[in-house]
Amino acid sequence: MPVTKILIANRGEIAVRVIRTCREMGIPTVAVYSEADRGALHVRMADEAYFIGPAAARESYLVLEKILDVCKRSGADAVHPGYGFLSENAEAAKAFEAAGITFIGPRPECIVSMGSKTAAREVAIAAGCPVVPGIQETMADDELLAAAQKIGFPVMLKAAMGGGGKGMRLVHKPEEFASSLARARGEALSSFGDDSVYVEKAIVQPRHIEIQVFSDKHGNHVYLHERECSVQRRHQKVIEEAPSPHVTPEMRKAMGEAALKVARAVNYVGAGTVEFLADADRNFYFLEMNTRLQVEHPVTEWITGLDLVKWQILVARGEKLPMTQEEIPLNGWAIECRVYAEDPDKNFMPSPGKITFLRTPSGRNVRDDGGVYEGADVPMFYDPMISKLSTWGPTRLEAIERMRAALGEYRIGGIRHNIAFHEALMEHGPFREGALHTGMLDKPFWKKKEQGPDLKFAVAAALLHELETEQRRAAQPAAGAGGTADAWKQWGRFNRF
Amino acid sequence: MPVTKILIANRGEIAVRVIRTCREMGIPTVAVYSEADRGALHVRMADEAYFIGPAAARESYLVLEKILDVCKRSGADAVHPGYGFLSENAEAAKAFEAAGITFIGPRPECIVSMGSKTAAREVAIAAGCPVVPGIQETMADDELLAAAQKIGFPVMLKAAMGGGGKGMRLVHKPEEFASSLARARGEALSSFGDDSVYVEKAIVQPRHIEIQVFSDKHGNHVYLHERECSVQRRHQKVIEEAPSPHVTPEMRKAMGEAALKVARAVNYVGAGTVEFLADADRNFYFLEMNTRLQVEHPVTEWITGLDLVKWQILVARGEKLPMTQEEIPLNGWAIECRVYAEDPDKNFMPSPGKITFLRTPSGRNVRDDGGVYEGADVPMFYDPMISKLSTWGPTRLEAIERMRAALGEYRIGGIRHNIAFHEALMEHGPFREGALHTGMLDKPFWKKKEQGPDLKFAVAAALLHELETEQRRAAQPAAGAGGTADAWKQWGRFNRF
Amino acid sequence: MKRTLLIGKDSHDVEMLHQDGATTLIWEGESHSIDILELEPGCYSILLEGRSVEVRLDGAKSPDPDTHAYRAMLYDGAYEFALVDPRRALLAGGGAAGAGGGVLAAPMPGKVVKLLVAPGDTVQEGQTLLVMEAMKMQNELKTTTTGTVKTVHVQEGATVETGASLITVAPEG
Amino acid sequence: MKRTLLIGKDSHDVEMLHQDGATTLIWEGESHSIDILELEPGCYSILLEGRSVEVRLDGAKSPDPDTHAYRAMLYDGAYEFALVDPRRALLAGGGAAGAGGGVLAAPMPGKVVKLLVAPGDTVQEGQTLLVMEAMKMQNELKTTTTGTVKTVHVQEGATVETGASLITVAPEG
Repeated sequence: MPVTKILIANRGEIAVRVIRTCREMGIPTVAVYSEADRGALHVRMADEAYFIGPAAARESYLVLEKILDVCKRSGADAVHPGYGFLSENAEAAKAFEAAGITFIGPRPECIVSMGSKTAAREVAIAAGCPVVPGIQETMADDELLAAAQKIGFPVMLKAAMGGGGKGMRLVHKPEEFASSLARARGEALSSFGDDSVYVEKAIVQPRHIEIQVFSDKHGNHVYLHERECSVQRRHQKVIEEAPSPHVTPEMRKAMGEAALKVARAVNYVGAGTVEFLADADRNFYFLEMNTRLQVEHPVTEWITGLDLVKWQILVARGEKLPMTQEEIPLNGWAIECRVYAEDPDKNFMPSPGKITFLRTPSGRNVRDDGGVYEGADVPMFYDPMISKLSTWGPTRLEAIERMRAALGEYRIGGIRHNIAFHEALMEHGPFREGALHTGMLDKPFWKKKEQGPDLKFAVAAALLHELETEQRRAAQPAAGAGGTADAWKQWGRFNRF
Repeated sequence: MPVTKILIANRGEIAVRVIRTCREMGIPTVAVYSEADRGALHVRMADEAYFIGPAAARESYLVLEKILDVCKRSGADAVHPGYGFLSENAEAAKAFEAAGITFIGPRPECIVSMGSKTAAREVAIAAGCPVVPGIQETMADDELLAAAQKIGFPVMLKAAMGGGGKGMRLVHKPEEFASSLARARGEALSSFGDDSVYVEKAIVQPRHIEIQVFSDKHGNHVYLHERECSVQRRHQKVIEEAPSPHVTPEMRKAMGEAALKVARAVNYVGAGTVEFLADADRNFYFLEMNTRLQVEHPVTEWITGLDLVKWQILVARGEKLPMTQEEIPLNGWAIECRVYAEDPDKNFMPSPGKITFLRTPSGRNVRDDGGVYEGADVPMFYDPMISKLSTWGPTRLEAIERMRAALGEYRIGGIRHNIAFHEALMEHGPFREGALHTGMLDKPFWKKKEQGPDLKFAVAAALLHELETEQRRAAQPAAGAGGTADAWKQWGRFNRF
Repeated sequence: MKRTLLIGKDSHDVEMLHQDGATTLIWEGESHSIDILELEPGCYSILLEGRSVEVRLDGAKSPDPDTHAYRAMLYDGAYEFALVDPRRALLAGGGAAGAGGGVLAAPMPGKVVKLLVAPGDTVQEGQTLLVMEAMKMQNELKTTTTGTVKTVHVQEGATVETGASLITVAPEG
Repeated sequence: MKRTLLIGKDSHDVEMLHQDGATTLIWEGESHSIDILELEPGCYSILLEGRSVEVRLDGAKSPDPDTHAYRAMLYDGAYEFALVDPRRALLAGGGAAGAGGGVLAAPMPGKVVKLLVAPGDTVQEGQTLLVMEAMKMQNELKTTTTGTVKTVHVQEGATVETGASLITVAPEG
């Protein structure tokens, strides 16, 4: 398949990320943009740019016909979907194929078979990849107890129709089973009008560990080791790293091979991620497969030295994978912090707006994948992630110390952001020790900073500002009686929040 | 020796570079600054900053007493000299030692013995490190011919009192010797009033290849592979890379071991660089040893994953080298471009001034070691290097392509700079092929860009600027008859050159 | 130039003098010689007794025009405080409290996706009055006033800017 | 708004129209619909027939106040040109040539380290008149005029700014 001009059906940092690799490869790029994104960084950086409609994604970035139309107008013969938007939309993949446009992603059938959690679980079971042991059918009370004993305690009871934690019960011992089941059924009935309950192995303090896989069109499949993404806030990944502090070489090999079983089972093509839950005893269980480039791919690029977007393009062109499994490097350690436009002091409320000041960290083994610039607007319509800061070090602790130093250089003005939150995490004992689990941030360790030791410096800057404002006011006698109000209008313009 | 607070006796990018490692290691830093540098980046980034006098370096950065005084006032117990300034000043090293302050560099005796080219050559010969074969004494004509025949043609005749190329003659064949010698003697006599001439082996199209060595206080010495710095303009390095495209594994080992012979011979301590000239047949000859951190150390950091400043600090503290020779990694390829404030279109004339706009490249395996920021002044008093941009790739060509793409993202306004010159070099055939030698830029390949294909875009921006200036003028009727002049004053303020 | 520094519930007397090229910071009567330079708009380099600190300053909205609220970002995090000209504070009399109380304002630009109360409803401190959406996330906005809903200023589906009044609650009693 | 574009020895008629929110670039009579946005001061994003190009604009010194010299940086290098209002060009009559001729100006801020000529000396085009130092490098400044040195405006050791007049040469004949 030819890939001579790539349309990037995305925005923000991932569009910029793809453009960078295309520039290195000498491939022209086509950006698309909504009303909110005329001045966005991806539009500035692409070779061509086309307008595709209103700010709301469902009227622009998600409208397949508009993307197809821009392909025609621009002559793009390939589409990179990034993540989100159309990236895991099988209909889109089919439509591009039908129009003779290379979709830089897996075949539509792979997207379909991995798109449903239950279907994916069945594929994994059939392929011999471990899944969370459980009986995903509803039974009578005594059958459920028998099943639980077979699975082994602790177990989790879950409402068949459930969601959102309702009708769920963690059962530690057989003695507690009957009463827990009764309460689970009661809650299920009152919440969902159905008291059906099934039983699954309970993973206590689970770790989210995922395997990056890569496959070509010639049936070759490799894994690019694991990433750990256990540091989450409300099921949203906050920090990712590679490798995982929990994974031994044996576990890596076992997880990698399990992931490849799934990839082989669906004749996978391109970049994919097989997500697992792991417990303290290093058992791991298939969760789902993401059939696209992952947000956190930079940490894998750090430890392997590879360019995952380049590999995606090579595979889409029909080339063979450039390396065999044995040749995939694993050097040192990488950490990634997701920089969000949100206010940690106000319950992480999103903070869109204009970025009035921006200084990104620099120096050795620091990488900032940003989607903004000084003067850019962070629109209210899209994801609040504005950048991914990643660092590498020969050891985990060195990567963490580099991240701490790099966060200290980051300056974003005009909007609120979570840099200070990440700084606190870099000094958080359990994080530094690698004692991660997906619930580690449920009890929030973050506290708004109280008056620190350097208040004098902060106030001195404000006093100078007041002094200069007064002097400007004094220098403008022409403004007459309204002088005071006018001068403070200037101060008002300085008000950015 | 304690190293708990480091004074950085330098400015610009190298001061910033040292501060970054100190931050990662949790060591407080003390900056010094001249009148020209109150607002410099290293002052902003250090924990403490002290004024040390007028802009001219000989009245500030080069005044040992002032640095010693700031050590006392700040309580700094160690000094990092960077490169240049006091870094290869044996008196300074002694004075710090006498004051009980750790000098992060070699012992004064090493600086002395490597400080003179002839003394260093003798050390190298005694240690068994190859030097350029030659008879560095003056002789009669027939003795010189005999010496030349012993050395082997081509040879170089050099005026004993000479310099600047005067009295130098390259002699290819014995038949040409007599006439060349006569002319060399004549030129030497007229230029220096002395017709003494000596003979040395001529290295045709020499390559500048250097070995990074590291030694601790316990007698351990390792080499961190080579860098090639053959791309020079007027003996000034422009681009460096590691490893060298000319060096085979055998040559690397031979050069590394030769460099360690010199390091061992002077009981070296800390970071040092042994410079060699190499010829097309991979013979190499000792040139000199730099007893400090080298400007181009980032390319070594890329391919080894090590932090050379951190190693300097560990060694200064008396710790053992963290790795043995066999453990030093060598991964992929790194390129560094020196970004200078100079105008390639005006014979590379320096271009100090205010940086009115600055966007540095970012993304994977791109590193910008800058010493400036948007709004900073580039003073006329110091070196015109404002940043070092380096990139890494699994292969040399990938590193070059990444550099080309990164240079394309670099935007510096307000001063002239050599980004476009570097971009042209990245596309220069001999450079891409690795056919480097120190004279490769003598015949300048750089030409001022003529009217390119995108003039329309450039003019459109200027037209919008003119339109807006006219509209502003129209909106300010109060200025009365003087309106035109006033409005164009605004345009004048926009004038940045 | 004198100011009253308000930080949390504390207040301090602070003053900055700029004479003969030298700047002095007077903090609760104690003088500090200070070297302060605006490097970039809103970005200051400060040297005080050897220490070098960079401060990024943003203004912040404040209900009282004579109280200038600031948010300063330092290497170790953000500081929030306000400065008041003591002469104005005297003129203004009682102080800054009270203004703005009971008005639920939009903390960010976004879309009102759900109104949960209507005029006349009784509400409790901490109760969610409205749901706003911004950046793909829904955010519950809660009142800090116990009382009765007086006015609902917006409709479902409306797009609002930061600081827009959404709902006014008349305090109890 | 019409302008005459001067680039090297060529000139072109160019015009920009801004009507009803649409912008048109007229290049030698040919109209192009153009989408142009100033993203940051002096930094423009331009979309023209699908292509997206970012332009960084700097003004440049020009001896004639009616000739506006520009230096535009694009992804592929810098373009230098000037724009003249054709009405002004008419008023000015003869054109821009001649002004400033014979004055050697400082191309950069720096220090005058050596004067090589004195008033009355005869000089040739290309001859070095003066050596300036900036950033640790010495730079020879050459004249583009053949003639006689009329005035030396500076002394050795003086520090000068960009554009300062250094030496005036009266052209031959």
